[in-house]
Amino acid sequence: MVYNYYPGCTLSTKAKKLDIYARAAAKALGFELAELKEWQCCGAVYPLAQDAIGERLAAARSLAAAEDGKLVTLCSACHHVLKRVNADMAANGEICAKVNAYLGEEETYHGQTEVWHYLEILKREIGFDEIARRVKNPLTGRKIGAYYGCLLLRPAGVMQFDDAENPGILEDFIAALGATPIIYDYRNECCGGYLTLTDKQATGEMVGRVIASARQKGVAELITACPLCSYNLEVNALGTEMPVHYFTELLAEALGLKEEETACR
Amino acid sequence: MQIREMEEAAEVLRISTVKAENCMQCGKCSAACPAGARMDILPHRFVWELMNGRVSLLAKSGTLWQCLSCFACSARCPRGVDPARLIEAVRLTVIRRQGANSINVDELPQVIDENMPQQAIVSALRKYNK
Amino acid sequence: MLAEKQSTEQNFEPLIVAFCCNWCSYAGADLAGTARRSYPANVKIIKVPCSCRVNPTFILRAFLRGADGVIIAGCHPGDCHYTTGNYFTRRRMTLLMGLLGYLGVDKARLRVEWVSAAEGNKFAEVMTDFAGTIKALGENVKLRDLRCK
Amino acid sequence: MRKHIAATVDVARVAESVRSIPDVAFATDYRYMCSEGGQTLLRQAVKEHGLSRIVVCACSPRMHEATFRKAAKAAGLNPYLVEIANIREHCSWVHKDKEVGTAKAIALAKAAIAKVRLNTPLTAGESPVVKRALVIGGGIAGLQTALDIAEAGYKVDIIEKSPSIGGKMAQLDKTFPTLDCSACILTPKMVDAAAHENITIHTYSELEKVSGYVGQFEAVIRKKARSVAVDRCSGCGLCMEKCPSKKAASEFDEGLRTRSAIYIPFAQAIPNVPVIDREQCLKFQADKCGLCAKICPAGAIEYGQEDELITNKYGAIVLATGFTTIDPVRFGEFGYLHHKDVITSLEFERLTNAAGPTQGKLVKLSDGKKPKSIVFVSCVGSRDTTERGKSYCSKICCMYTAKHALLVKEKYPDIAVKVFYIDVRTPGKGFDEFQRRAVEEYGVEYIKGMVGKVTEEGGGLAVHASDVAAGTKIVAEADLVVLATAVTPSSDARKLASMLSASIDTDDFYTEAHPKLRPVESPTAGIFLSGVCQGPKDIPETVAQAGAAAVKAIGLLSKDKLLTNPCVAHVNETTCSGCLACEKVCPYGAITADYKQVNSKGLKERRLIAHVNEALCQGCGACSVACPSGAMDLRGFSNKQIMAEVDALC
Repeated sequence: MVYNYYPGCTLSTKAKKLDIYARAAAKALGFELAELKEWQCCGAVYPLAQDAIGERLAAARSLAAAEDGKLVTLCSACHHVLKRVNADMAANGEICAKVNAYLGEEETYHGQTEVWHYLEILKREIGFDEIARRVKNPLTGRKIGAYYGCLLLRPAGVMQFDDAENPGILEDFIAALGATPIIYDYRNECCGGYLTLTDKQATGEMVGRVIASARQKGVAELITACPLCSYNLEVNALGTEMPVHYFTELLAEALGLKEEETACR
Repeated sequence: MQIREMEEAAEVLRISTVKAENCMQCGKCSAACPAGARMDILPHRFVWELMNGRVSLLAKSGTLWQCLSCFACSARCPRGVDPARLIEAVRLTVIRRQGANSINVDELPQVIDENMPQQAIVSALRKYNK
Repeated sequence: MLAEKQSTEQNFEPLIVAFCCNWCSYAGADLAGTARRSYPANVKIIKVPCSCRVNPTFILRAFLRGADGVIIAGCHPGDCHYTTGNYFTRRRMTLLMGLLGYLGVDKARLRVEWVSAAEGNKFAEVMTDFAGTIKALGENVKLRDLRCK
Repeated sequence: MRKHIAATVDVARVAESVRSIPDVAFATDYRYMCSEGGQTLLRQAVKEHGLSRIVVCACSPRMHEATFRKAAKAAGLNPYLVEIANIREHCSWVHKDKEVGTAKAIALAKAAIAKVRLNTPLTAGESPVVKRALVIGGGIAGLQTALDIAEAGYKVDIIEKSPSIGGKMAQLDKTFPTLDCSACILTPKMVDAAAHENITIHTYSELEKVSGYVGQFEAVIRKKARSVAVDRCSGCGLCMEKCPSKKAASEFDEGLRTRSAIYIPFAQAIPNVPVIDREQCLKFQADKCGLCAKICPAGAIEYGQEDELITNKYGAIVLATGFTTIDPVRFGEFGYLHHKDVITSLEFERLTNAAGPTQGKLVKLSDGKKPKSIVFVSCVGSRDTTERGKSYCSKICCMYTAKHALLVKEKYPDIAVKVFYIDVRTPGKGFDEFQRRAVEEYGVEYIKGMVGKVTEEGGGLAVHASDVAAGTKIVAEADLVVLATAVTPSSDARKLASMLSASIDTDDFYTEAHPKLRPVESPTAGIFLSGVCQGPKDIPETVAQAGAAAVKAIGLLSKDKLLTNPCVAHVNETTCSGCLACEKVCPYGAITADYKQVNSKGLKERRLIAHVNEALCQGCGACSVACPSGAMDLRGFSNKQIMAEVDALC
């Protein structure tokens, strides 16, 4: 199976690990990520205002380019933006008409593309049971906390990713790899996001609470799908530390691909 | 002045697409807000002020620059009001004015470190500058 | 010329017949009234015991005599006062929809909706929406048979 | 007529414009048509002008059709020669422009005139009333209704799906605002019902099927296999003691305690006969054990018991299916799923009940220690218009939360109690005084603001809330968090509504025939509503409504015969081809076929003709549309009548 793939800017530079392990694991699991030609930056934040048309164009272009079926994403922010812009194109007549007028393509785009997160492919197309069967190095005994953050889950009505307050997909994923998923209260609370640029103190407090909450429950390492969450957790935490990995890194490790990949590089 | 402000409020509500009149001031948004402790006007109060047309007060509030668009308020609001959208709409009325950018781009290199993902920079510029 | 056309379009007041079942939709219309939920006066209601009482010939007759839209409103599927009546309605109207095009009537001019006795708001919304649709479609001239007048 | 209608309809002009229509002998306008004066006017007009048909342009026929039919009858006309043009609910109340409203009123009047021309005199038939009522639900609502009906001398059957009657009220500790013990006032009612000669109680039973109509319902009741013989069991309880399978969560104790596979839900249960939960029983699951059968001194255990179907006829049915509460897992931010010390109000009731799992000792579920601080959260799922919650106010939560808070403070003055609320709603006798007592005398801290998240901090819980009055965020420490979860109708309400053709709203509460004037009747004749199944209410209101529903049912049962709807189907035998398409669509089996001698185009022939059993026909009209020749028609809504209305409108 070949899926259209939207990596996003960060994955080509600062979050390479998120990307390369995802591709390697995909190959091992029998599917392929075919990078969209000429994708553009999604804009990183979803434009909330009804009249923010320009800010939606890049996402709409990428979505339209993947018109033949599913578009797979990895980064939480890209997923969030693409999924929500797609929902606008499908259901918000005014935005759809204006964006199409800008795109100026012969065929208009109406949100036909399905935006899937890599995790959704793993869960719904491959199946966590199947992944568990393919695991070569089970991560037995490792106490891992899933850090969802905000963007994958909310708003639940549009993202349709998981129960926004009681999510379980990452925990199921962790369990499939043989590790012990640990649920803690702050797994869906914000990491401080882009405030890292303007108010390090604020971000620090926020990730501090996340890490404290996780540690209290016995979490030894965190996994995330978002480069910015990962950065904030690693860099901004004040006076506390917690190993943070991308979920794909963990997947590659369990599938026995991590050493190979590192060797290749 | 009063009339002008009411018109502005109406415009903010329009571009936000939020039905602020559904708000019953229960304060759940503020309770859920992870950045609330640093806000001068809490989300529920923000909705209230906007309903009363006080856009200029809101335009000056620190809340605009503390909101993270994490949507905890929107997700937990029992009335389907979306405070994050309202905050964004007011923020847009500010940054869309010429020279009202919140981040000085020249100073950016000083705050960016080697590992900072560009996602952070793009997000912040989208939120704070035009 | 164009302005004239637009103005006639704006002035066009469609004639809409609504067949409402006694138990759900007629009561829903009553509730819309009690709650003062307004909808366009173009909608005129005929009471029937059940939506399944609506013979397709009633609908065709309405179109022949110049009705611009016909809407049938009944209880929600599963909630019919007569247990199964609205299932018949659903099947019959599906068939009729298929035939309307053949008769030269846009099938958007016929609609079936389920409105319960508790849904006064929905009644008003549905009727407002339908009247809007019919207004946009314009006058029903194709099937109108002046001999029926 | 004028007061409501005349604001947007020029009634004089309506009268004026219909006066010129052929056949109209008299037209006038009058302010209150449904008043005695209006009816006198109607009677006089019939006499003076020799009227043979009447059209009343007024409010909905659902309000006053019966009134005007009676008036017509008094004037010597057949009551079915009256038609109503609904120019109030369907016209003046929904249109603002007077011109538009008047034009529409005239159109509706014309349609009614066109129809009434073709009306024929009809005579209502009669059908007998079975003098027995069925009450669905054995909680306080159902019990009260059943007792009242039984006291009036009619037989009543109660069906209750759980193994005992008593319902939610049996689970409660104290009742607000007087704080009498719930069980102490409920148990005598349960005993009265069980002992009443006119009441038959079917516990562990559900309604399987209902057919028939008002006065003549036929219900099939599924009595689930109890696996214990009710007549032999002495209720000694030995079986429950010895049962080795004790892991099932007790429904009665809201899962706070486990119970055996063979169990009586609670000590005062009626009947005091255990039931075997076959999902939990080793005998049924693994064909092992069988201990209860061996030790039962009465030999009452019957593993081979099967579900029993009982069919009975009833004149009236009362719905008293009560409520459940919304699943707090839907609101993950409160942490119900992951924190043992976040509980629902109903769990709190069990936790403070002397007969509960802790003998009434208030403890944390996580470690069994006494809590130092308790936070109550109101409106969990109530007044929530999103898909997670319910848009209505659950009505009882403010009061039971005040009750809980006050009782905690009374028993343990050292426990800090906070209540987070959106609004405190206490309309009711002595209610506001009670809530203020909690604040003023007992020092319960009420904070206006909702809770956004509950997290674990250190050993306890942190409640992240806002204080709306102060305009601040606060984090309150709590050892126990109690969620006032929204009241929702019983999960089988919708299924029952379909079975009984009773109308139900989008929240699954049963709809009343009229929200003000007929609040305890379903729009479906012969079905009555008792208790929370119609809308959230507290115990006194439930009891009051239960009594009202009983009176309505008694009123029906006291009649020997009911007039039937004469608007039924009939066949034109000369045009019926005997295809019997009508028979196939009739939901009541009211159509049969007979060979009959008919005149067909001058020839006498004997052929198959459809026949309508008018006692069974309910008048839906499905057959009249299925009939290819138009031989089947519906009285009161004939093809010609409806066609005439269409012609008049278009």
